[in-house]
Amino acid sequence: MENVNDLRDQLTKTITRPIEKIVKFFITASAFAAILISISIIFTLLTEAINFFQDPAVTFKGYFTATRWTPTFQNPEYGVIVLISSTLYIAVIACLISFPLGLFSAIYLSEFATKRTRKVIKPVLEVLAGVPTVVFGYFALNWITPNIIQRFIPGTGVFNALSAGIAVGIMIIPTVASISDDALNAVPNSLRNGSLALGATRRITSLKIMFPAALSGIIASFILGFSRAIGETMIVTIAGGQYPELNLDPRSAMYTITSSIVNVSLGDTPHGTTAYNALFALGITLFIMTFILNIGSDYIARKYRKEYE
Amino acid sequence: METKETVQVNSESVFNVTDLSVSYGDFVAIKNVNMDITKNKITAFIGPSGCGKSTLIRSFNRMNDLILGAKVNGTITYQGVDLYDKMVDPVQVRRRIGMVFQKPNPFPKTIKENITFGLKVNNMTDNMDDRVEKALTQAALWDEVKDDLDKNALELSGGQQQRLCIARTIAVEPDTILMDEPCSALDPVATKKIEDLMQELVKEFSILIVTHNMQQASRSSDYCAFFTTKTSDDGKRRTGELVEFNETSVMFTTPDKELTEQYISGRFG
Amino acid sequence: METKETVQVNSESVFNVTDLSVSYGDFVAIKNVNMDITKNKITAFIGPSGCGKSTLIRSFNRMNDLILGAKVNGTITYQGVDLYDKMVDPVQVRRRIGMVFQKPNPFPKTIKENITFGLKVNNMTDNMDDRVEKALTQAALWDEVKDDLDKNALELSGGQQQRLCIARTIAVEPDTILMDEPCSALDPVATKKIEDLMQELVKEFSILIVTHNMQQASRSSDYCAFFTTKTSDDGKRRTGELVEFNETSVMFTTPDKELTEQYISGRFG
Amino acid sequence: MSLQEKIENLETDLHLMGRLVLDALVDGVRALEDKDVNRAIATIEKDDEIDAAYLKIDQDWVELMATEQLVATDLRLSTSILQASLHLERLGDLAVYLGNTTQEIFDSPVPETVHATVVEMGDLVIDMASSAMESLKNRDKDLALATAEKDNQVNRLYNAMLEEAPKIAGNEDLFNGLFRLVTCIRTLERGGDHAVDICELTHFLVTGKFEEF
Amino acid sequence: MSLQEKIENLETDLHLMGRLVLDALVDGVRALEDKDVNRAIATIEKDDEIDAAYLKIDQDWVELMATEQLVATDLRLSTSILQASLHLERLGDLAVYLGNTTQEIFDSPVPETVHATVVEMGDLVIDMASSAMESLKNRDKDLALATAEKDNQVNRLYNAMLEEAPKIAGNEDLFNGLFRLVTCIRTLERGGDHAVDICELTHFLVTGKFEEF
Amino acid sequence: MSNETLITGKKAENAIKESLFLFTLYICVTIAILTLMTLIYDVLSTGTTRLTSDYEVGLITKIQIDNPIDFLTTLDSRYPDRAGIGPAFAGTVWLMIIVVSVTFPFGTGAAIYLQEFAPKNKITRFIELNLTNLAGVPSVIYGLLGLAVFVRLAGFGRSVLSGGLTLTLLILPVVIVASREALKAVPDTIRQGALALGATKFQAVFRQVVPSAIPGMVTGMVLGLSRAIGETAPLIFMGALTYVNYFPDTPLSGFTAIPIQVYNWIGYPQAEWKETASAGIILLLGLLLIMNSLAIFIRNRYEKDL
Ligand SMILES: Nc1ncnc2c1ncn2[C@@H]1O[C@H](COP(=O)(O)OP(=O)(O)OP(=O)(O)O)[C@@H](O)[C@H]1O
Ligand SMILES: Nc1ncnc2c1ncn2[C@@H]1O[C@H](COP(=O)(O)OP(=O)(O)OP(=O)(O)O)[C@@H](O)[C@H]1O
Ligand SMILES: [Mg+2]
Ligand SMILES: [Mg+2]
Ligand SMILES: O=P([O-])([O-])[O-]
Repeated sequence: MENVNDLRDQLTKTITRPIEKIVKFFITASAFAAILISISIIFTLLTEAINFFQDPAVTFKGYFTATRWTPTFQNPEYGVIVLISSTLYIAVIACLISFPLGLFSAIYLSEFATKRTRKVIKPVLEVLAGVPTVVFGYFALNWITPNIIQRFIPGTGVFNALSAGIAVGIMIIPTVASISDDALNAVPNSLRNGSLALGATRRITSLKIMFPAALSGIIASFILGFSRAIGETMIVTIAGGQYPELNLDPRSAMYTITSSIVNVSLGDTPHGTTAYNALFALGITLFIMTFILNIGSDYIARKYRKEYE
Repeated sequence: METKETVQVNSESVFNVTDLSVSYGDFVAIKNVNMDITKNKITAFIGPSGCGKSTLIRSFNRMNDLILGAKVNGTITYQGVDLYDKMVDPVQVRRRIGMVFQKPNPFPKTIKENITFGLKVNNMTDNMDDRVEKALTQAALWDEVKDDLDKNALELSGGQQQRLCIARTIAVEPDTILMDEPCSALDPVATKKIEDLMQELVKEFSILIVTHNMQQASRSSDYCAFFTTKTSDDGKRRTGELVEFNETSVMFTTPDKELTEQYISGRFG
Repeated sequence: METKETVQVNSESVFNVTDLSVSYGDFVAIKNVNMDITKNKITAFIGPSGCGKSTLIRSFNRMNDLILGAKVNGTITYQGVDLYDKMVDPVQVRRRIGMVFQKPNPFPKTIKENITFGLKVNNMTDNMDDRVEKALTQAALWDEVKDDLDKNALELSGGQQQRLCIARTIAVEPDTILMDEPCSALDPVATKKIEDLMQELVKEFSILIVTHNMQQASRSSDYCAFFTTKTSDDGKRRTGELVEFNETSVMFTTPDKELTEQYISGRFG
Repeated sequence: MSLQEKIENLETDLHLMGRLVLDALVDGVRALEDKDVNRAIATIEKDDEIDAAYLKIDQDWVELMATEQLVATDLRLSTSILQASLHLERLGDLAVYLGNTTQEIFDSPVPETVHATVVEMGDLVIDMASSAMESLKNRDKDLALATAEKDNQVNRLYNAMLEEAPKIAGNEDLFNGLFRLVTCIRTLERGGDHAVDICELTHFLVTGKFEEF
Repeated sequence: MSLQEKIENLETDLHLMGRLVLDALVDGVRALEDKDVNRAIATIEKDDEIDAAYLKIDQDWVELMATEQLVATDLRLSTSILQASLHLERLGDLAVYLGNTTQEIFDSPVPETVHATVVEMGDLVIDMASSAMESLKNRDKDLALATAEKDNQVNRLYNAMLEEAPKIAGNEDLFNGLFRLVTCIRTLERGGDHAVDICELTHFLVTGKFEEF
Repeated sequence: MSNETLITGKKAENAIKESLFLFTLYICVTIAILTLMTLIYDVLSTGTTRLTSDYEVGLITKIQIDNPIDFLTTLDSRYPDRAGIGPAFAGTVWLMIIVVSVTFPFGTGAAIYLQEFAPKNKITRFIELNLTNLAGVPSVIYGLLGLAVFVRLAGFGRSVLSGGLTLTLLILPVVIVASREALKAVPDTIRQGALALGATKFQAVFRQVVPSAIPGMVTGMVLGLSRAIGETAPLIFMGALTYVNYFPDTPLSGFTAIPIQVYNWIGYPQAEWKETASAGIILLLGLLLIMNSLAIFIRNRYEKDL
């Protein structure tokens, strides 16, 4: 046996290499960049938004109660409620389309589709999820509106909330379907077998066992879909129009937060004006709305992941 | 169909397996199985990994239907009825022939709901509470959970979960229980409990169990079937075959086949 | 540190464990362990699930360092050196004390790379080919893989994978091999091969093995430690304790403790 | 059946066999004492039952060992049961021998002292066998030791009798060797039996069947 | 050590013990034949070795059973080994008895015929024991059967001798009962030993230690 | 118990409910897929005429755009049949180069730190929460951020660099999350295996874990890029929408990008621009398809190894 002292010398011989330290420093810094990004988002949005509210023409009360959003008018009004309601309106239409279609597609994929079918449909949905929103906008404007909406609902304008909502809905189907499918797949196969072995049919198995077991994941997919619908920009900008007043008619144009941001930035609004600053006030409004939804979805999704790990 | 009624059923046996083989696509997993499974006895399937034990036991309640490409040839009759007859509904078959799986798989619901689920899909909705109690009692779990019926089943220990799975299986009053390595995810203490339970249950049910654990087969089964994989002459295909089917006490003291002896005494391969 | 040099090391024992306890945060997983592990012998740890066997064995090569909140109290000396001395580098410790895990965990690389990885990180880059061959031969795997050294290790069977993991462990020439349920993911045939291999390896290495399988402990170990969980008086905390540490042949014929007897004869709990 | 039950059954069977053997011993000794041929025949007939009990225990024992892994007390108990059954079987043979002897001598004159001593020894053996089984049943180490000590008395009686017998026969010098050789003959006869028993083991090893040759 | 090796070792030990016992038997018979007191003492001394071998086999056997689950042939073999060792141990006792007898009678006159018959029986038993062990070693069922049949000859010699002895003694009627009772005494003495052996089992059961009482 | 239930039973009654349910599912999947098909068909049928046409409109027309390659290299024009996507295509390539060169080191670095080295404390948890949130922040907001930080604060102006960095911020969280998933998918047993052999933590991570996760990380990178390639909204703030009809030559050049160009064209009222826009979309979809196929290829190729 070797000498105790030699052994101790060997065991206490720690090796450190400078390259390891450098790399570690770099990757640590990268991770902390995430915080930096968030801080800069909040900081830039806030500072400019504060400028916005400092304009005497803008009142906090008016921001939330006025029923028109006309920053570039002679007598500008800043009724964000118009934008928020439009945003939610279109988002709800989108959800009405995407939740059932997305969820049922997910159930089909995870519970009924053969391996081969699944192998085809899953990538197709993924491609669908990757299609740029400007394409959906084009599709809404040039195909959905003339071929569907205007044909079946006469009197609809070229720009209308319905068409935009439907297109947004179609856009988020893959998100909902894919996350729900993941959630259903995260449920161990053994539960499915357990149910079938008790003499349950496939329908009962998917509705009574698999669906509840994946519920939190499915809800997370819904919330995330909703958040996506709210933050969607190009579709609503292209197909939703810019009707700056409070209005609940799906056939008419509407004005969402995102499209108003795009529009303000498109115009030659000079830096530092109130209209320009309004961009950031809208930005922070949108940020807060999606922030709450994202965190909520993440919280619920985390919970379901824990269940089967 | 008429002809089936004339089949002479040995009153002792619950399954008659004749020339059974199961393939996955082109691959024959197990072939030429002939055996009669005796009623109210524990029959164990043993053999090296991949010899087709799971494949075979899944044929007894048509769980193989769910596996893409799985194809069953030959016949399994269950109390005289051909299980693979076109008219037979696999859903009904599974109501009569319960199955317990390798890993405990309780539904992520309450203990009670785990049992009532099976009752509901089988339209056994009368006296649900009594049935729940009876099943849990039979599965030797009642005392441990009777005050917590609304607890989530996932909070139970592994052994308790497996007993719950047995409880929900027997709640729907099957005649036969199939078990595919029901203890392999459990520690010895929980395993012992399940084995004791099997001794109780066999008074009322016929039990088929796949086990990797030879000791388990030897100490708890009445009959024992030993399977192994044989390689085809050209060395390309490996197919499971039944080597010996015997009373367990005979199998473990004086097996008929040399191969069995090698396997049970650990000199295999 | 100077004082350590006076420690009287029993030339027979490789580890001396004194008043060891390991906690996870507030939870004491195992406590008051005192034992001497004999050199070139197989020592088995047995006991019911959760009694802290894995926790304990991980203390022998400081794998517990990697677990958040795990804290080791008391001392383990390895050939006279306190393993938990502040100056001791756990990386060096693990080079001397190898570990094999429950599930075979080959790296997703070629067979050869699996072995050379350890050699490289240990700066044993001379005669790599010879070392690879020697390790694989010692692990009784050489004949099976010598023509396929560039095959992906994941294509091996479970038993072969586990032997590969043993090979890569012994390639770096440790003195001791720790094994945490190395056969629990294997079938009996593969298990037998590993057990035979252990008998070969113990001529050169000291082996510590955790096993759920009492038969495995009884048939392959020289010494056996039985642990169990004891519930504190207020019934709130459950802590693992060493009940009996004995020669295996004594433990299984005439155990000192009633509790041991109950456990090994399956009457536990 | 649980392991516990299986072992318990085996032990019960052993003690039932013990009962049979003790009964046979009592019958044998009493038959010899009373020169009661009928009782002697009854004793001999009991041996089949004893042999059957022995066979059953051996068979069950092998089955138990094949199907369960026994350790510690369970293992020691089952080992003791197996070996005790062998001893009981041979005690059964002893009873048969007494029965046979009774049949041979019931009409011969026998020296009173010798006859009395044989009976005394017989009673002693009955007592010892009974205590031995009792000690085994109750895991009573002290009783076992006490019983074993009684063997000294048996040995004393035996040696005394062997010295006495030639005297009774009338010519100590002449008969000493003869008597001793006769006991050797008896001993060798039993030796043959042991060899036969080993042969039975060969048969069992090869065929797995217990059979009396 | 692998299971295979453990069993092989056990079997080797048994056959070594068999060798010891056979040697002792040969010594015992030859000593008796030649009235060779020294050889008789040697025979008796060998018994310690035999007892030690017996003890070792029993201990190893229990350890084997405790640490391995044996089935089928392995189980039957180890069972046979255990039981055979017991028989060998008692054959060893037989050799001791012959040695003791030699010491008692070496200077007494013994009737030639009886003496010759005893030696003949002794040789037969040696032959049988040797063949029995051989059959066990070679798994030779036929040899086992053939060997067992030789016991008839032993029994024949025994019965013939028992009838002959009183005649040799001079008064058939008077001595018949006496001789027969003497064999009973010898038998009962052995019975006591069996009871003692059961007591040893009790001790083993309780303490786990093999010990000669 | 009778055996008849096995044969007759309630098979028929079940069958109706089962089929109805399955039918509903089929409908839903079909609608989901069908819309995609319609979309693609619509784009293709409108756009291909544009890409294959060789008709002349107007008097001055001399540059004939009659094949896809020309469309890729030609400058924009006031006439729909002569408008090429050249500058936008170049802009997109510029953007991609900037995005990849910044995202890859930072994205994988952050992922490796968070998954392998970060202590499990509140700061780490806070970073993680930040990341999930950032991944869900609408892209317009990144536009605003880019506008404030890169265009104004850093003084990069409305340049391709500002655009690239803005898109980097946008997909960084996605790439980090995807890379973390790839690292997470490497079984813990691999790490323990390496450490137990005496590897340092660093060796275990960079020699075993990261190599195993590379395919997954690359896949995540590709998917992140394919998201960046189609992003429109944030680039609007980078001035990409102004009429840019030249190829960017330095990082500080002004630029436009394919989706922006498409958006531009959609906005023109004349019907002919529809075809040109469609042609742009076809190009965009083509690029996406290539990237997605690449991602799927990598995934299928390496997934089974673990
Ligand atoms: N779904 C499947 N598709 C294709 N082949 C399969 C499938 N399931 C099993 N097999 C193959 O069939 C053979 C038998 O498998 P099976 O699972 O029945 O073996 P087993 O005896 O249960 O093994 P184990 O003891 O490992 O559970 C194996 O070669 C296996 O690879
Ligand atoms: N990382 C951890 N953090 C907190 N508690 C832990 C951790 N690992 C183990 N424990 C707890 O410590 C106790 C001992 O665990 P350990 O895994 O050592 O038991 P074991 O004897 O190996 O059990 P098994 O036989 O099931 O592997 C258990 O109560 C377990 O829940
Ligand atoms: Mg299986
Ligand atoms: Mg463990
Ligand atoms: O059983 P025995 O007394 O003849 O050895």
